[in-house]
Amino acid sequence: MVLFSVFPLYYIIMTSFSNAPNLISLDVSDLFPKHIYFTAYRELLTTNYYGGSFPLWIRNSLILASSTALISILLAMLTGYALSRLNIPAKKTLAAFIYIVTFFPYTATAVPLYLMFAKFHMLNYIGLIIAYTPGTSIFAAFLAKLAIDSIPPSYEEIAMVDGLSRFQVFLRIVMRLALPIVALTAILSFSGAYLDFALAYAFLLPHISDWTATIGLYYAAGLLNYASAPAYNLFAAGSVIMGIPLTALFIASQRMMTRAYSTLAGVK
Amino acid sequence: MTSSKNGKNEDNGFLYILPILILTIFVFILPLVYALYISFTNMNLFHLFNYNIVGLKNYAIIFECGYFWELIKNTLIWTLGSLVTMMSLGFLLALILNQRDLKGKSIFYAFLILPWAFPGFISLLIWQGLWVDPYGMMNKLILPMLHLPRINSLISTTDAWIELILTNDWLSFPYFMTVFYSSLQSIPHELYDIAELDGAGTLTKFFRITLPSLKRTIAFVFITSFVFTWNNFYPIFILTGGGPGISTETFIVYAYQEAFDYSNFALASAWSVISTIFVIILGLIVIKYTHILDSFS
Amino acid sequence: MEIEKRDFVVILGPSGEGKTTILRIIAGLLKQDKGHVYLRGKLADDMSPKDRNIAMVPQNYAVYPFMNVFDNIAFPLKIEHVPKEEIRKRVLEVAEMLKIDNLLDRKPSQLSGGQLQRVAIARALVKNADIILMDEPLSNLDAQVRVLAREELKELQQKLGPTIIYVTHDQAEALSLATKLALLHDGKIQAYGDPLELYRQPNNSWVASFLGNPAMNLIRSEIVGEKIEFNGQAIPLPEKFKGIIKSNRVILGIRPENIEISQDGDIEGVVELVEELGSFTITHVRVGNDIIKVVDKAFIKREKGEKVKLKFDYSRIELFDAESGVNLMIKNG
Amino acid sequence: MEIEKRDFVVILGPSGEGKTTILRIIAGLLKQDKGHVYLRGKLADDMSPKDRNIAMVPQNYAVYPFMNVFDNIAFPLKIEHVPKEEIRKRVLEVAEMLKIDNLLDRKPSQLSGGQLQRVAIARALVKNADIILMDEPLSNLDAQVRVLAREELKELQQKLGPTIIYVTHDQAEALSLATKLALLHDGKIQAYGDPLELYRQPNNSWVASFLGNPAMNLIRSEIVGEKIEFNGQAIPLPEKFKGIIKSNRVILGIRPENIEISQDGDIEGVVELVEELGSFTITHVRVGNDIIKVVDKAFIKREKGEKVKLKFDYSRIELFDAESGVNLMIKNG
Amino acid sequence: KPPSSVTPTTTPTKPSVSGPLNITNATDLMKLVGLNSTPSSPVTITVWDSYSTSEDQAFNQTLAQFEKEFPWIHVDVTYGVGVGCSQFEEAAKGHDAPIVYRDTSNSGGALFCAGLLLNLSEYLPPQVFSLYLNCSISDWSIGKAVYGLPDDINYIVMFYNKQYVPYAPNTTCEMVKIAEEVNTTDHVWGIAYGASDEYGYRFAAWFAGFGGQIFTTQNGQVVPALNSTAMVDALNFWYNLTYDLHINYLAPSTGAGGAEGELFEAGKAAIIFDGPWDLNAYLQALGSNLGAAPLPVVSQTGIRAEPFLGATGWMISNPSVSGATPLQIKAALIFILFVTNCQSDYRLWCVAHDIPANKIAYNEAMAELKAGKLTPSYLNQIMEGILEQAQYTQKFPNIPQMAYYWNSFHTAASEFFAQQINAQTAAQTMESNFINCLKKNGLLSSSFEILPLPPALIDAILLLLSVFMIPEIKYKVKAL
Ligand SMILES: Nc1ncnc2c1ncn2[C@@H]1O[C@H](COP(=O)(O)OP(=O)(O)OP(=O)(O)O)[C@@H](O)[C@H]1O
Ligand SMILES: Nc1ncnc2c1ncn2[C@@H]1O[C@H](COP(=O)(O)OP(=O)(O)OP(=O)(O)O)[C@@H](O)[C@H]1O
Ligand SMILES: [Mg+2]
Ligand SMILES: [Mg+2]
Repeated sequence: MVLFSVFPLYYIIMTSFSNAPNLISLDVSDLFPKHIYFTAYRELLTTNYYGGSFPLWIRNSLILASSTALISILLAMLTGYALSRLNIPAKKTLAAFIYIVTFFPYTATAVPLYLMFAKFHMLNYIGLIIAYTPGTSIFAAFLAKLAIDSIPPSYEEIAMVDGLSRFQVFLRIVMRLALPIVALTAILSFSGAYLDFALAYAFLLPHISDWTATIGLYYAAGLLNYASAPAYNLFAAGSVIMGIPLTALFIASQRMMTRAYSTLAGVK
Repeated sequence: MTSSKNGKNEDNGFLYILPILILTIFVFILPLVYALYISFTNMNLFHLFNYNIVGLKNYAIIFECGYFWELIKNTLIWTLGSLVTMMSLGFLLALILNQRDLKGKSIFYAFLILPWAFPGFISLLIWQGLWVDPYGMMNKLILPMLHLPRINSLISTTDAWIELILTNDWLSFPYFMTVFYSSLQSIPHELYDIAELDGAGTLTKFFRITLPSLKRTIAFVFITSFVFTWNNFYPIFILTGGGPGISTETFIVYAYQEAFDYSNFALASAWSVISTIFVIILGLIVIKYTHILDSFS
Repeated sequence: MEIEKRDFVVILGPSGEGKTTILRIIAGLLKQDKGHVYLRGKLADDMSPKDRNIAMVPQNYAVYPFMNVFDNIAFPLKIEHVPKEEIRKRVLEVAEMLKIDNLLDRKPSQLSGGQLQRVAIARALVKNADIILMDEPLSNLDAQVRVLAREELKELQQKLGPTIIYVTHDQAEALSLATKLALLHDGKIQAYGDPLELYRQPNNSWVASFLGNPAMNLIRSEIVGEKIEFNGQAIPLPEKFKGIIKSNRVILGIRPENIEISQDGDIEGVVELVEELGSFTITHVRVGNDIIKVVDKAFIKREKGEKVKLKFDYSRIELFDAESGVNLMIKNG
Repeated sequence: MEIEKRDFVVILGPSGEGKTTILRIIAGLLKQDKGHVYLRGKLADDMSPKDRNIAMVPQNYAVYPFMNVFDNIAFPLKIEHVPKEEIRKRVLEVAEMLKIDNLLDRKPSQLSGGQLQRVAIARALVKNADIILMDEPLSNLDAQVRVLAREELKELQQKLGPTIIYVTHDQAEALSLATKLALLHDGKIQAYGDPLELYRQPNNSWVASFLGNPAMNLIRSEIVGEKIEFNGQAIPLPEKFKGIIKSNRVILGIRPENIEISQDGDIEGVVELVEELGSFTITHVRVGNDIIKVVDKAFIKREKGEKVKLKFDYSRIELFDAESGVNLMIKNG
Repeated sequence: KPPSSVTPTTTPTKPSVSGPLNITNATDLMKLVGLNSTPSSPVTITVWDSYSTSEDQAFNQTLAQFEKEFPWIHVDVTYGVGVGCSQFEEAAKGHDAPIVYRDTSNSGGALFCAGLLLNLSEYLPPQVFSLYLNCSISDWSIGKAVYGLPDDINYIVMFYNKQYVPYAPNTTCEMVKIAEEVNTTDHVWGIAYGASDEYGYRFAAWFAGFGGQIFTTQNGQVVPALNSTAMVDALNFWYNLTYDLHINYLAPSTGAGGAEGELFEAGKAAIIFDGPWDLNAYLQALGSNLGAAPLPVVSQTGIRAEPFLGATGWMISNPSVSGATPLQIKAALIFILFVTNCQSDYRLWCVAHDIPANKIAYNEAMAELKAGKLTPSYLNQIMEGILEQAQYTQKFPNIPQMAYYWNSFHTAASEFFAQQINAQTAAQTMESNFINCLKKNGLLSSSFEILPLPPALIDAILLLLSVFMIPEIKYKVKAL
């Protein structure tokens, strides 16, 4: 099973160390390359693409994804906190409503979304963050709600008695106590924003220096334009580079993740 | 829980929930209403600005084109096929990881979540290569090793489904594994102790304790993943393109094609609206049936 | 309910009676439906929790699991932006006093229940608040440790002298700690006052049945002339009640330790169950339809079914109104 | 450690001592490192849990949250494929006995702690196993309810007569329930036997310090001739120890209830703290460097600092070896 | 269908030019668009560039030169735009379209018919269009209207591996023979052609070779003509090669990046059909073993298999969707003339081997080839083969109807090559799919009637929308 999960990734890494732009290898012997080339990495990291460069795009992506993660966390926890602790009229209906809303498919909302954001001159990072956050946040809010339910309110109360306002308590205590959910939200929203292509492409296309790593990688590897053979080794190298922070994030929060969903099973 | 029942908090809870409401309306509701509106018009490339309301014409087209039921069937195969297999796979792995005496658990786990942690767009391309018959390593190496027949999605619809679902499984099993592993760990072991004393075997314990304990987890991930898979079209798009024929084409792939290949925004919206109605109905049934939202009252 | 400065007020009541709720109202975490909260002589209804200068030790300690002990204790000071140096000083001081200065680097997960409790108390003390609320702080501890902790707490209060409002449902704790005891039931404070007085002369039958372990024997009786009759048995009406009693139907209350099993007793019964608890024995004696419990310091083996005679200490008998449950002595005297 | 049929064995020990572990070993859920488990006279080391015919009530009840009460109780029978009719009959029978027959349709989340406990017990009883293991079944209950539950349990055992092995860290519970008491400490069974005997004559100083509330006073002393000396005070060596004592350094043990504060006492001390607990009073008396606790049934107001005299009941004195802590009487007699 | 929906905001003043056209220097270019002097204030034009990464190298040199010669025009370039027009449509709908846009003639045609592009023949004198190869200009014309200036022409050719293929086959019979030979002696695939994976771009060549054409005209209406014996024969021809003779590898993915290209590069397939855009990849892999030649004559019919001749080019958005001022339009005209002039076009040829659409550049390239000046020298022969194909091409049907051809073809063809239906059924299905699509999109008279919608529902939706301020909808609300 481990092999099954790692094999395709091995493949990607091998492709990234090849100097031929090919993706599939025809012989089993190709799986163990005789030479390792760093050409793809060198090209990707050093080429300047008319005002953009892969490191710049990675930086953009990291900023975009981190901001999205931050705001998603805040939103998810706020909502979860409100659902769990605060008094809201028609709470259940509201919860069901925002939950069902996430069922809407991207194809239904893509074009209107673009038009709306164009209207409000928000075809930029802020617009993207706004478009990315609700989906993950709503999902995470439900987990957060359950997690906060299982935190004794006395943790918050003692902090309030000690002089924090409710919102400060939320920021400093609740978020910290529900860390697994925070971590999960961070990961889901981070990787969502980090790996998104379609929406980022629609929003950020005009200026090459604003691109995210995915757009840049598609462009650099020639996948945007079928009038040239795609350089898959470049593409693989790019995704390995992109994969590093993501994988690090996943592995670092491994323990959190394996706890994040436990409240779901929790005996009510 | 307690404080909400007391109901006399000095803060207005609505304030906390307002941001998500505004964003939700902005990012989901308004676009959908707009899409609904468009679906009653004839907006397409040639009527980009001067479009008219055409009533239910687009919906009539959809029902008359004859694809409708085929696409429903495909979408259900895709959604349920993927879900059932990847949930089982995830569950199985979670059970394995949850064994108390397993050594090197966290290393296994780290390897097993890699597919989730890696950019999916390249993984799909790699899988496309892996499935090439007879050259891709799936067909050249792995299937023969397991004494299984080769898979060629170009010449068999069944093969195409196997290819799609297996690939989707690979992409998603780490998620399910994590969820189930997480939930498994929160079942008190006393529940098993007692059952063991009473003479329950492994299977009995699994079906009578593990499964019921995870009912809520299963329901929750089932419904969210159901919707996600229903709306997910990249694997199909990249691997089979809906072929052979339209035998692996789903609702969303078709809607996407309508919108972006044919620039028929009105028809695409109609497809999307129908698809949305479908998921919502199915979703509501699941929600009602599993009482998944009950804990939010 | 008034609380004097330097009092150690214990609020005692069964689970779910609103004990925690009262504390939360005092702390300002909840708004009360009716009534007012006065703190240090001033109306505090609209004060926010942080302005009330109250410290609190919640039911489960609520020691933040993600901070070490030092940071936990320092937390209230950090919120008040006390200078670092001063924080250090005050935390060390309190920690030493509570003998947890060697634990300051530990995480709460590495502490035992008793240590956790001290951390929670240290966090409450470090603020120098003159009112400290404690919500069943000892309920999670082992029986053994609990007794020790109780004693420490008592000494501490005597040394530092804050006003403590302490919630519990453990009687022994309540009686041993309280300088003032409040009994909560049916959403009302049933009794408030000196714990021993309440113990000796409960102001109503609920208090009588609640306070004491084993509880006071309560026996439905009738006053017939100068006698109290129950279950076919009769005892003379003690002198102090004479002239006071108006109603016929009363509840006779007598504490198990005020009954003796003795040959010269005047009530006959049959031993139903004997609980030997080491330092004393509880004998359940059936008298007609009532079970009367007797606490005995002596080790006299008794068998189930044995016939015994009970001797009441008449001076310790209380009578309650059969309807309202009010102590007839207090009501009328 | 042998357990007789129909015994009610209570295993008492501080938290984390391995009480739960022992139960799980008996049940076959864990393999012991050393030693053997015999059940009904047969070596059971290699028996699987289900073959041991044991029922268990675990620490947190482990009532399946996803089944209603009926299904929970019926669970062991369903696993044994008992016919439906019979299941129904037996469940109803047990439920009636435990007075939970009106709760059969409820989900565990709708039950109170006490009700949950009964469900767990019903589930254990329904199997008709002759050995029932219980792990702190009452620890989650209110003090008040706990006492009631304890009594019920005792009656039940007397009625049905299974062998019960009961784990707790609450002494009162242990003493009131046990027909045999096992004390666990340092991974060893420190004492096993009749609870009252253990109480009266603890076999070592740890047992002495653990059993009893307040615990036995333990005072480091020296035997000088025919006297026991401590802190500058001396009392005569009781008759029964004469000729037995070899070592000089001993620990004198005497229970607080065996001391009286009385004018004709021969030990002088100063009152340090007075705890009034209603039915009795604990007076902490400082004698030199030792604090001696005295339990007093009488209500005599004493002030801190008051000088008092203590009178020991010499017949109740125990002596322990200062090094090993072993009771000298038992060791040598 | 005339572009009825959007009318240009300014009536163009078409400058008449007499005598031979000279657009080699800046002043001439400015005169050509009606500017007599450099405008006093600078102007910015937005440009969407869909070149590939290697083409962008040439383009950026051209751009630098342009900005030097026209310092008053600032060019705001968006790189990485995909071909295919969906991105542009969304932007247009949001009134945010770029002023200048580059795409295929196929996409351009649809956009023009939708009224989103300027008719350049209204802005430029006819002499300008004669600067480009006729075939490329006709690819960018609908009727008399020219809607873009081409910068390259493209089509597929036959690439072969000289190691296995002794001479370029001229007929399908020869091709089959060679492929069989290769199969038996070298044990590699004779041909790798993934007929089931493709959407009909390359198949159109074989279809034509078997005598078919995609559209016919009936009663003045353009209708599909896929259900023909030509289609059946063409399908069966490839079926035969694949399943009976086993000399064609039915690759699941096409082009240099797909299984087809991979096999060819690895020397495991002797012949493939692909365009010059993948030339670099094959050159890298095969070097001097690479050969290129026109597609063969179909032996059954004696007609050559003629691929589509497509041209990519530059177009200018209708000001109503880009918000361009007349001056910006002029600057845009100068820009697209500049980037398609002989120098720029020749540069593309040199850097990326794009086949020039500019006559002078094309001739230059031909001359170079004839003189054998390309290095490495074997490249001359390859390019010759590629350019030779240009004589045997069919005009790309750049009418709006064409958009619905691809999927209709693909669906039926993939089913056919999966052996699920026979060729007759496939041809029928293709056509009926095609017709259905056209009907659904209003390009063929259809039976779909407007069904009534409860007015209350419309009111409700419109009310909701009016709140959210899309002005055009507001306008509709008023109109109702
Ligand atoms: N007088 C009252 N007015 C309003 N609500 C009350 C009152 N008394 C109790 N409640 C309600 O009863 C519930 C339990 O109260 P609370 O938690 O204060 O009980 P408790 O005495 O602290 O119980 P425990 O001993 O289990 O901690 C709360 O939800 C509270 O709202
Ligand atoms: N004799 C022993 N041999 C091996 N391990 C032991 C022993 N005693 C205790 N332990 C270990 O100590 C831990 C705590 O034991 P256990 O849960 O049985 O304690 P407990 O007495 O039931 O505590 P509590 O009163 O808190 O329920 C277990 O992990 C157990 O493995
Ligand atoms: Mg409470
Ligand atoms: Mg235990």
